Amino acid sequence: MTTDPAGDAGFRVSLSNFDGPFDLLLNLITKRELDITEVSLSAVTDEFIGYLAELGPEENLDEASEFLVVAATLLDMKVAGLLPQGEFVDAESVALLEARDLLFARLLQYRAFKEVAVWFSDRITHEGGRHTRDVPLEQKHRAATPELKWTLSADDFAALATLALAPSEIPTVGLEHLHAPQVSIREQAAIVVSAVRTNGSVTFRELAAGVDGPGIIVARFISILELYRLPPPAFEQLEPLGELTIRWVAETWDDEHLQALGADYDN
Amino acid sequence: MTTETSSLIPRLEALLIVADEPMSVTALAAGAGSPVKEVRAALAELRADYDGESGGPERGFQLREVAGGWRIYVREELDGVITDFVGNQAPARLSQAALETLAVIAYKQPVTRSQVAQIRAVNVDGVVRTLLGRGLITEMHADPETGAMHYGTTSLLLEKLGINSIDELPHISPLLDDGSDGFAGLEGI
Amino acid sequence: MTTETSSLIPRLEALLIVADEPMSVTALAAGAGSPVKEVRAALAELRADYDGESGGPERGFQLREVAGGWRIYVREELDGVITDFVGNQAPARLSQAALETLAVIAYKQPVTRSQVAQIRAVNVDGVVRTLLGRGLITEMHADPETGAMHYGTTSLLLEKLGINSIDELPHISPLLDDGSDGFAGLEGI
Repeated sequence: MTTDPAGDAGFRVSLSNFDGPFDLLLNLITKRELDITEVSLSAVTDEFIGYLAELGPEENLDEASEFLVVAATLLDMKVAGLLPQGEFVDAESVALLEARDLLFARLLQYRAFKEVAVWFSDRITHEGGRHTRDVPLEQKHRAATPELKWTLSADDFAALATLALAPSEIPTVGLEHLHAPQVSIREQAAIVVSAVRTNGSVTFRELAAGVDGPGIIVARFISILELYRLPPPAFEQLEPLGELTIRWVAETWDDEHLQALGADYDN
Repeated sequence: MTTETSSLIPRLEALLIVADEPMSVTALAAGAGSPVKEVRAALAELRADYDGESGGPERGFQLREVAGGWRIYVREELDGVITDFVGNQAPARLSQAALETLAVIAYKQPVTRSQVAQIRAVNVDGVVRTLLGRGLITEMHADPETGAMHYGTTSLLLEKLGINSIDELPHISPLLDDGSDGFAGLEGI
Repeated sequence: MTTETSSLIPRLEALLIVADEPMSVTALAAGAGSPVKEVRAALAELRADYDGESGGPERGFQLREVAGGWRIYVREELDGVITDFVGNQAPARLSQAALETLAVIAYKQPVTRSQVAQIRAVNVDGVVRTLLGRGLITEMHADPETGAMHYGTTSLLLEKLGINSIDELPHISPLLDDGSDGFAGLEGI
């Protein structure tokens, strides 16, 4: 709607110590006029989710991309919140503090790069309009270039061509080392499906109870996200970051669905 | 010394007039057969001369130091004359996503694709491929442990930005320079 | 008249500095937006200026009227500087990148720079310029729609490879010969 992604028409927050556009909040934090530790993350999160709910599907992409960072960070935090935090009473507030830092750090960082990208664009456009002296060498000077040493036979040349024309892939990052004990999303999904079908309704807390290792909890969470893409379960979450309840509402279900689950994660 | 310089400057002008890319001071020194220090001084003198600061007229061209080298450009105020005459083939514009990714790589280099993706919260593979194809970034080295490729910017980018080195990028707050560190920099407040 | 001329000269210099072939007086007059007569006078003035006849230094370049047009050239006495420089600069053998690009052009011709860049996944502008300079490739025709230049190989390459025509290049595996076509040939299966 507006070219200013988080301007007056954009995302606003109302906190005990601040009321105004989110962008201004970030500005104050950058300029250190507001202490980041005094900003309530849960209040910002609530307002953000409320704002997202109001955003129409055709909102401009620029705005959406900024909030993608918010959403990704919130999702990270949510996943982090699902992992065991230890037995300390304070663990939750420590995690909250870290999460708040992370959210604002990422947002400020993203915004800084977004702003500097405008500088890049302006400079490139400006320089694109400049003209340089770029004139081929005169023949008499070109003749002075040392004669080319050529050692390739036609067959060498063809071998070189074969190599050069082979589809080149950008090397991908190996993730194997990250999955020391491999957890199968499909296996975990099977467990989740059977638990939900047997009980009719299960909370995520129950699904994650008594599980050995964070990897499996994450796998079960991912398998729920995967299930969300299929018709079977219904989700219920009364408040942001609140209890997640999964109910079985599927009328048709076969194991083929299960086979397809987690296919994206197979590699 | 005066005769040295007075014959050095035309030699430099001859080299600059045939150059089709920014020429480093060392290349010019080799070509002109003069010490680097003298060449550097002569280039500064020549730049001032073309700018009309040595008593002569301001020329229709100027000498600029760009991307670590020296090159003759049409004087900025006269770019319009050339554009009107030859027409301007508008360079293919970079998308917003490509510009943002380029900015992240410029400030964070050497940096891996997944590090860039984390900052932008989206997959950047396609954009990185575009930037590689445009010659604006290059592969620097693979991480010895993970094999992840690290990317950095090229001198072509400096040329496109019209700056001499990556140090001339606008300053961004050190606070913002690494989200993964959280707000370590604020601890002292 | 004096102010007219003083702003006309820089405009002419701007036009001449980017021209890669001699420019006729009428073309220069059109580009500078001044009458032919004034342009002719200004060109003579400029030539004298570059030759050091107007109180300024003799430049390393000169303005010459050649083949019915005006062009900036390296001053004749300094040709030796350029010849030595070019002779020492250009590597006597092609880099691996240049050879691979040449191979792509040989098998894909006529092909545009951006098509080659896409296949090689890197910017090839500099390499294409080298190959053109070496006379191993040549401009064939511009795309009527996009204006993109198509390149092909020359008889010099055939000579280097010891073959008579491009058809004598050894056949390379068709599966590998075009990633961009995907597996069009398999569609019928």
